[in-house]
Amino acid sequence: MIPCKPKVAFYWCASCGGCEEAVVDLAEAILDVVAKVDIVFWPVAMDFKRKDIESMAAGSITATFLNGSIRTSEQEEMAHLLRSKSQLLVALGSCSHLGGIPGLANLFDRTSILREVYIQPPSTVNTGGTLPQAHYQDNGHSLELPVFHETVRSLDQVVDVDYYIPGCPPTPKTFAAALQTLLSHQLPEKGSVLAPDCALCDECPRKDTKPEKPVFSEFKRPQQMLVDEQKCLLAQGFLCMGPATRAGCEALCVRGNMPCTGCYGPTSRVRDQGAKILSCLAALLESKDEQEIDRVLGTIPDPVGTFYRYALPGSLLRRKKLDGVPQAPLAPR
Amino acid sequence: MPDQNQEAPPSISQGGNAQASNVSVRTHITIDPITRLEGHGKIEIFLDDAGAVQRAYFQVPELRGFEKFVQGRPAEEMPQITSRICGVCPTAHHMAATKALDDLYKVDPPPAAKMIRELIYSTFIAEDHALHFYFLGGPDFVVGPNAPAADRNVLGVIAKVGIETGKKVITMRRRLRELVALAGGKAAHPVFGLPGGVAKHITSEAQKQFQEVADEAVDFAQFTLQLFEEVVLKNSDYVSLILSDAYTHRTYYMGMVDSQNRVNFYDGLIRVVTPEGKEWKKFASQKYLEHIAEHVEPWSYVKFCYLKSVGWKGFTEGEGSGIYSVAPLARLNASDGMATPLAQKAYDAFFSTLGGKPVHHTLANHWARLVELLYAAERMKELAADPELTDDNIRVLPTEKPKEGIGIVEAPRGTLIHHYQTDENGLIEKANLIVATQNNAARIAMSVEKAAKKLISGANVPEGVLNQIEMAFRAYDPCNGCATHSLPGSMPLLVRVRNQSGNTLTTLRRDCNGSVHRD
Amino acid sequence: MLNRDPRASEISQDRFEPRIVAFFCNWCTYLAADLAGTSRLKYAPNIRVVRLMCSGRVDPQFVLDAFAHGADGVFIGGCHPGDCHYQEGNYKALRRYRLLKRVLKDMGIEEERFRLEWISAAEADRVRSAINQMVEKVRELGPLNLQVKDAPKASTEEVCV
Amino acid sequence: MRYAYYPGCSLRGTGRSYEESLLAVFRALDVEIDEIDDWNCCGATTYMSVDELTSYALASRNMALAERGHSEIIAPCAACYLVLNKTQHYIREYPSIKIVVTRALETIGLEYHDRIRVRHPLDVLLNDVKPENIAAKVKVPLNGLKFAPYYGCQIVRPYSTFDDQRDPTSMERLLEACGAKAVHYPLKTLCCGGSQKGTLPEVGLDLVHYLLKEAQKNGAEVVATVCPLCQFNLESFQKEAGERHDETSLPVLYFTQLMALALGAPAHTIGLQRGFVPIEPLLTTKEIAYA
Amino acid sequence: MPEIPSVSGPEDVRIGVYVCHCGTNIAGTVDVKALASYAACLPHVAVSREYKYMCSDPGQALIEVDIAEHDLNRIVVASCSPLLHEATFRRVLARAGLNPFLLQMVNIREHVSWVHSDRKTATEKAKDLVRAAVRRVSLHKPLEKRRVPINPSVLVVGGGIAGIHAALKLADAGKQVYLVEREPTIGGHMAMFDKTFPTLDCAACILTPKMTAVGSHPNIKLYTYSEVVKVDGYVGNYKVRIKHKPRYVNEDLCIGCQECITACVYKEGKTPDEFNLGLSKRKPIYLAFPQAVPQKVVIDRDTCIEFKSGKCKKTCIEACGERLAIDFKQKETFEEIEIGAIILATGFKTFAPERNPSCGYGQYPNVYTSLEVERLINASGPTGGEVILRDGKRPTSVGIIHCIGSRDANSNRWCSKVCCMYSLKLAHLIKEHTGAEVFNFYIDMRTPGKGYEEFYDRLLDEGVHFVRGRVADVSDWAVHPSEEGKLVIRAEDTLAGFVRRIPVDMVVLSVGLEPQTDAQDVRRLFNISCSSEGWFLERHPKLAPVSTFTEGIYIAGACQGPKDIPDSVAQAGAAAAEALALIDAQSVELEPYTAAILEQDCSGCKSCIPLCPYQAITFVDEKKKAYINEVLCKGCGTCVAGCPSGSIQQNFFEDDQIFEEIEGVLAYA
Repeated sequence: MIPCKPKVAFYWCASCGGCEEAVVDLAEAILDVVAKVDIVFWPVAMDFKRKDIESMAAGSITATFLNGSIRTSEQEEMAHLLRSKSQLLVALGSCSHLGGIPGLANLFDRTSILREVYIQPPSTVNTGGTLPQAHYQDNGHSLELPVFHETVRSLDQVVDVDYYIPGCPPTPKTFAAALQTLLSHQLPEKGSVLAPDCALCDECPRKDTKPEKPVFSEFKRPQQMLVDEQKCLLAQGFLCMGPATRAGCEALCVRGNMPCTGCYGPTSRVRDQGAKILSCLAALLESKDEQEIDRVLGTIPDPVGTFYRYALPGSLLRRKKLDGVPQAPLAPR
Repeated sequence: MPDQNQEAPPSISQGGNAQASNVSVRTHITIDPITRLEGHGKIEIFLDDAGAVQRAYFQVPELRGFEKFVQGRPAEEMPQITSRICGVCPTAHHMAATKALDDLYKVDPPPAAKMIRELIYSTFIAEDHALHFYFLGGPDFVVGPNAPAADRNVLGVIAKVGIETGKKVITMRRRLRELVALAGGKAAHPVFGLPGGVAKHITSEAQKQFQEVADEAVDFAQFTLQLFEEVVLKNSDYVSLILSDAYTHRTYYMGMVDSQNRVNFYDGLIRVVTPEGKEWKKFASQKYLEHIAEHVEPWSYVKFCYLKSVGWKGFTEGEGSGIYSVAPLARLNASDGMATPLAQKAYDAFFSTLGGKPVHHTLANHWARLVELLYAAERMKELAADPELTDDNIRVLPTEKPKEGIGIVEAPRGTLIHHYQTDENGLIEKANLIVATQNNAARIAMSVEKAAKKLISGANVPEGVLNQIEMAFRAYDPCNGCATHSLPGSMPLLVRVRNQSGNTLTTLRRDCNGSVHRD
Repeated sequence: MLNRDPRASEISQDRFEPRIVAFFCNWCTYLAADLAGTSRLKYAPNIRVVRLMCSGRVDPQFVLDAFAHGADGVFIGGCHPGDCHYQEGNYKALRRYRLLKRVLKDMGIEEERFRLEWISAAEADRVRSAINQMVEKVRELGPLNLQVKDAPKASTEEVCV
Repeated sequence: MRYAYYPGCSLRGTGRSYEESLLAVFRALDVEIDEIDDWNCCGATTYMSVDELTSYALASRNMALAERGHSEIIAPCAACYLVLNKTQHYIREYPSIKIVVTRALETIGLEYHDRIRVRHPLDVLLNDVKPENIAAKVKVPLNGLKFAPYYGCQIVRPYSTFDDQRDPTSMERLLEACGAKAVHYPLKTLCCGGSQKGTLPEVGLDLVHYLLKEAQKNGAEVVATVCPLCQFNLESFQKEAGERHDETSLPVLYFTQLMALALGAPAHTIGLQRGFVPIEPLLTTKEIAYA
Repeated sequence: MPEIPSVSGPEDVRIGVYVCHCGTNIAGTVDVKALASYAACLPHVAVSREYKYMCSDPGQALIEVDIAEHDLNRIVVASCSPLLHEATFRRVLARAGLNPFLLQMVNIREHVSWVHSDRKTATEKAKDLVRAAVRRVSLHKPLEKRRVPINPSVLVVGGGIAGIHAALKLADAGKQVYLVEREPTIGGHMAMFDKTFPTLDCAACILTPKMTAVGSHPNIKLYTYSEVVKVDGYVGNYKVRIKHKPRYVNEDLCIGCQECITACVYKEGKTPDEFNLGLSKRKPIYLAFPQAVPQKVVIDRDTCIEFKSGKCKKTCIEACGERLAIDFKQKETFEEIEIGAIILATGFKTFAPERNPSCGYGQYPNVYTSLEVERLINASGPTGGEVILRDGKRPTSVGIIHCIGSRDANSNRWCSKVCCMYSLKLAHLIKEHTGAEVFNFYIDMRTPGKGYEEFYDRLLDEGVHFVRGRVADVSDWAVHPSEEGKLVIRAEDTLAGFVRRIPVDMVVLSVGLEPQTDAQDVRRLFNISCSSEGWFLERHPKLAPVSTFTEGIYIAGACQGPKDIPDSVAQAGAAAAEALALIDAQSVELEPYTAAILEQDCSGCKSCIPLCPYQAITFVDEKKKAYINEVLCKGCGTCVAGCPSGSIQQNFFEDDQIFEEIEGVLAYA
């Protein structure tokens, strides 16, 4: 697409580094990649103090792969900067795509998180109730920390995102394929998720073992029952997110004999992964009696944590309602 | 939430900086691996008027709050949720969580399950240690601390040891990770851990693969030790660097040991030795709260661990300070040997060369890591050879009502503690997580300050300084907030020397390809 | 002396006026609402009806989308159990409703903001009373203010911490 | 469960026998009650005709008091029972009344949450205690004593909360459990003339006569009532009415008196001695071995 | 997830918005001018107008012209309920060459102007709804209605006068008709009547010819003693399962000679005769009544000795001889039929007066229901037409009490419409038969109808007494000696202004009409609605009185509400005509609101398959994907909501269209 070798950059925000590992997992193939592009920085480009990045020409980076969600002021600022410097901004991995597992923090408010981490743990000795400060004077030495935001956000809730590579982490195969697509001469439609667009069942090795008419009278937790290594997990009563989750990982977790937890996110036709699996599973209950219905649904111990394992910030509601704190300017009525 | 205004850090902005420099009457150097917050050390160095380093701070500016948001989640999901704390050592968290579940549900996995767990774990350790040596820490030595930074990376290593070896390294890592995926579902964030066992049994085909790779892994480990000996130990400059006071701290050491006090990653008692190397305490996982405490500093998001009964005495070393260290060097110091023959040899060589136990030289971590690499490979081989491995009885179903569970393993970067309390339904009510690098945080902070004090004086900062200070904390293979590593040579660094009014006098900048600019 | 004026529930200026999105099935509740009209029953004007063929068509996404775009309450109206024009669509709605209610609770949204009612084509008055009740309840709860979707990308309100 | 108990004025006046016998029955059947502390007039009769709102306020005060610690309130007097029901009905139906009542109660620091259920002894005995259990506890069977079940106007009209409006049968079911026998009595809910006595005495007297004569014609040996006013009216004007038409002589008792008797309460403790038409002869002829 | 633009849809969308005043129905409460000008400013809106009556010809023309002049490609009409005029305006689009489904209607009458009174808020609400419609319509896609052929035969359920009439009309028109009646004979209530008002011609004389016509009509398949148990399919193509209850008499062999009845071991009947409402007794083997159609006897297994003990001499079999019609082994059988339309004429039941204790029914033997009296005075009735009371007396005074179970807050609030007239008829007949004094107690005398009022006058002349007042009770308590031993009717004479006590020998309760006990089950079976009273609900009270909300299913007679014979027959004719109109079109258009699997996207997770109540979704093994049979799909959309990967799409109710509508109503200010 560009005469000289495209310049590719990696950056990460609130993530675990697993996505970068996924890149390393290209293993030998990494050498081919290196041949095709200039990795101008990995994991980060030149020393980019604000002013340095600002001094870069807009769009001087061909594509930035950014993983991790946005939780701190610094991450937010960097996202904006990189956006302005990159022709393409690609959200890499569940965290920047949908918020990821750390996005579950949106079920709590920042204060309770800080207290939980720095004051309440049994092993923590902190009688003074000290909490990390964004700006602190240690006998005259002024020290700074980035601001810890109230809410975890996916990348596209902070800046415009051109493409998404799903997964926690994306499999090397997914990543390589995505890279291929981006290097190809016809770019997909803006906003595309660079992975297959049907649900995981499509490529699940156990697809054929699913009954014609799956219905539920109880949901099982893995420690309650031995898991058959051949049979469809939903058919066994284990809550598998496969039907509501984008394909592309080749059902790794299922091959590991555990249910899919949904890290590739929803398909392009779905706006809220959790709502969809909820709709699907609930409708497939057998009972017509309200109490029985509640009993069966009660065997799903943690609906939000299960249905939105990777996608809470990217969901329609984004986070738990904060008491008293308006999440958006009050709408005129 | 009005009270947030006190606790809450205001947004970092130019204004904030300006304010900072106004109140700061001293010259202020920032060595900042910059905005890559995840697992990043940020180093603040303050010079006095004479230009001598007065204080250096090692800051971790990252927090995600796992302890809070796991509340309400089903305990059995913890192995998968907590593995997201770190994508580099997910298997360590996965394993610690899984062991915590055994304890929570009071179930003892069947023999095969235990073997599978330890096999996967050893494979993971081998892979992770290899990664660190070749991709991260090793280059400092293999290529040389003072070599142009551009060469100090995996490609540099490959150049130095030859493309064949290079490929060998990459292939080895891939095959090890493929094995983790084969048995555990995924290499990054595996899914095999369940209370009372593992999700999937090992087929005889899989066992064969493990056996093959294990053999190669042992050779590979020996080869790597060889390499280390030739490139590092045979180079007196390196040795003196390792032994130099700049990289030396006399602290307590902690590690997990088996019944014969030999290093064990998967299971055993926690052993702590004094700076003199005497056994100070040996305790079971469930007792960790009696011995380990965490200290909070307002200027870092990481908590600093110390020995409870010795107490927090600030960033000071010696018998009187509760600060201790974990990770390879600490494990070797805290143990009486290795459980496998070849590793035991390497162990002896290690201590005899470095003048007996305990070894206080931070940089010796690299060597210790290779000793462990060999052990992990040998352990793989043992387990892979065991006929019981393929037994398909791999689960014990819990019957007890869950309440509380603690699980501890040795992560590559040190002792890792998961502690959960749940309701009757097994939903997490409270979780306490002490991740490997927290144990080291205090010592890393000291190392950095010490190095800075040794190496910097006045406004003119020699180029070598940057990497050497970097080496000080890279030796720990730090995974702050247990996130990730920084790649050598590509770690952009900045030293800015400001005068009293906060204006920059000179800036020293090194970009990713290692070239250093002065502007 | 007795206030029997049905317009008691009509709205005034100063009060908080909740926005309630309703999903009515084409065969029962929507007809009942039409009948309420032809019968000139008066009820609170805070409701906005979206017509669907069956309560079984109500995708939980619709409910969340409504809340996310500023609805203070969501109301689903379907045929009585056993009366579904499509045999069992309303049971599917019921099952989804029960689970979605839990999710909303976990997301901090008060139970009373989400309501499912069985209203047959003949029960015009049920439409009136159910809507009035819900409007009153939600008015007591106050605004939900969950307009996340339209929130500015660079959300500053969070940095206020 | 313990019930709140609201006697009302009649049961402490002309209706003493009603309360005495009722409590005896409750004791015998282990129905646990707590009398409302500091109860006031239910708001019936005069109040209701002079100022409705005030009587709702009065009634709701009693219920507000009862709500503290109780979910059900027993009102034995037909008038009280009606007013409490009516008050609840109006408070639910008409916001304006609710507001007035709420304000009224506020001034004395009370709040009515509309959480209490108003019960009549007939209802409680029939549906909570249940006839079969009563039959089991009968000590003195009433040996087919023939009674005319007379309910009067207020128990089932307009609120038929526990029995049919036009053909109530709860009393029959209870007393037959005690061994008595109901006679055909189409007048069971006819007006007793109580209120007419003040204004059109002769109308009142006629009604009294029809009620008694019809009972006698159908073979009743006693008239069983549930309302202090009916009981008072039928009994005290029986003679006078007889003078206008042909004479009747029927004991008029509270259904609770008959039940208490059957459950073994001594006659004098349940006001049987007070009757204008002496009951003893009848009981003797029926060989009812009362204490 | 990428942001969805607030208003999506193609750029070249040109929308016309049309606000209807509906006279003052809408304009009276909604500021239609403000509404129209508001709509004009909405994105993609090219034209926005308000007009007095949009549904009028000029109104429709307005839209047609605009479509041409402003080349509009989407239309929003804000007027009444779509259920009323959606079809009208879709035709407008079609005439103007636009696909009819590019229309969205906004219900600002039933849902706004008629239910709110505050002009300001009503207008605000109307704006919200219009804005939502504008956003939704821009995503509308052209759709084609499906044409399906119609099975030309018709099922009529219920063999009363309505069912009989409808069946005959259709049969005469050459259509195959199936008439299903659950009783052993057709005829229904009318067969029980003696005479019919106001003409007093005998019910049997006018009914039996029609009954026999049904029995013998080549185009009518008559199933008596049978019930519909299952209904599948859709308009034009219904599949119905019918249960034939065992008669224990082979219908093909029985010739109705009734010798078996005479021969029965029971010399006398022992079982209360249903047809005579228990006023007489019948034998275990019986014919419902002499003119029963079909003329086939039936055995009641609950009372037949053979069934009870198996030790009967079976004299009936002897009597039947070589005809061998009697068959104790008979089992219930099932039969599937396919038809294109269904007419429900399941009739009514009479109010059970026990529910109103004060009228004395069941307590006093001489209290009768009106229907009992019909039999009592019927020449073929239990007493051969003589009025002899249960206690053997012949009444000298009779009281007829109207509105038992009608116009009564304690039972049924509705007026049963026929009681006044049949009470007059009975008054006349009783007087004629017995010469007794007859008193009518009525609330209002309701005699609208041809010759009805005149009939009333006639009775006044005949000297029947009329007391205007609701009866308090019927009892035997006497105030005066004259009342002793009589039934005393107490009622307030609201004309005279005092309470009357009228002692009589016989009381006739004019019981009201009620929906059949199983009306709810029947309506579920046929998937139609009931009014809150339980009568079958018509599609529109004025404009579609015999249609239901389920295409191809019509209602006739008293199952839709109280009716007298003329009305029932008229309605039956109407229903027959509707059915004819439908099936003679030979094919029918179905709404295209069906769902379809997006094949390339379907993961084959099978979640949708159990969700479809019509088995329209199947799993295609070759492709390992789900497939929806469009013909079977009824378009409820449950599977669409249930597809976890959003791979099912419902025409006209696509997710994005609904999202637009939701976000539209909320995108205020």
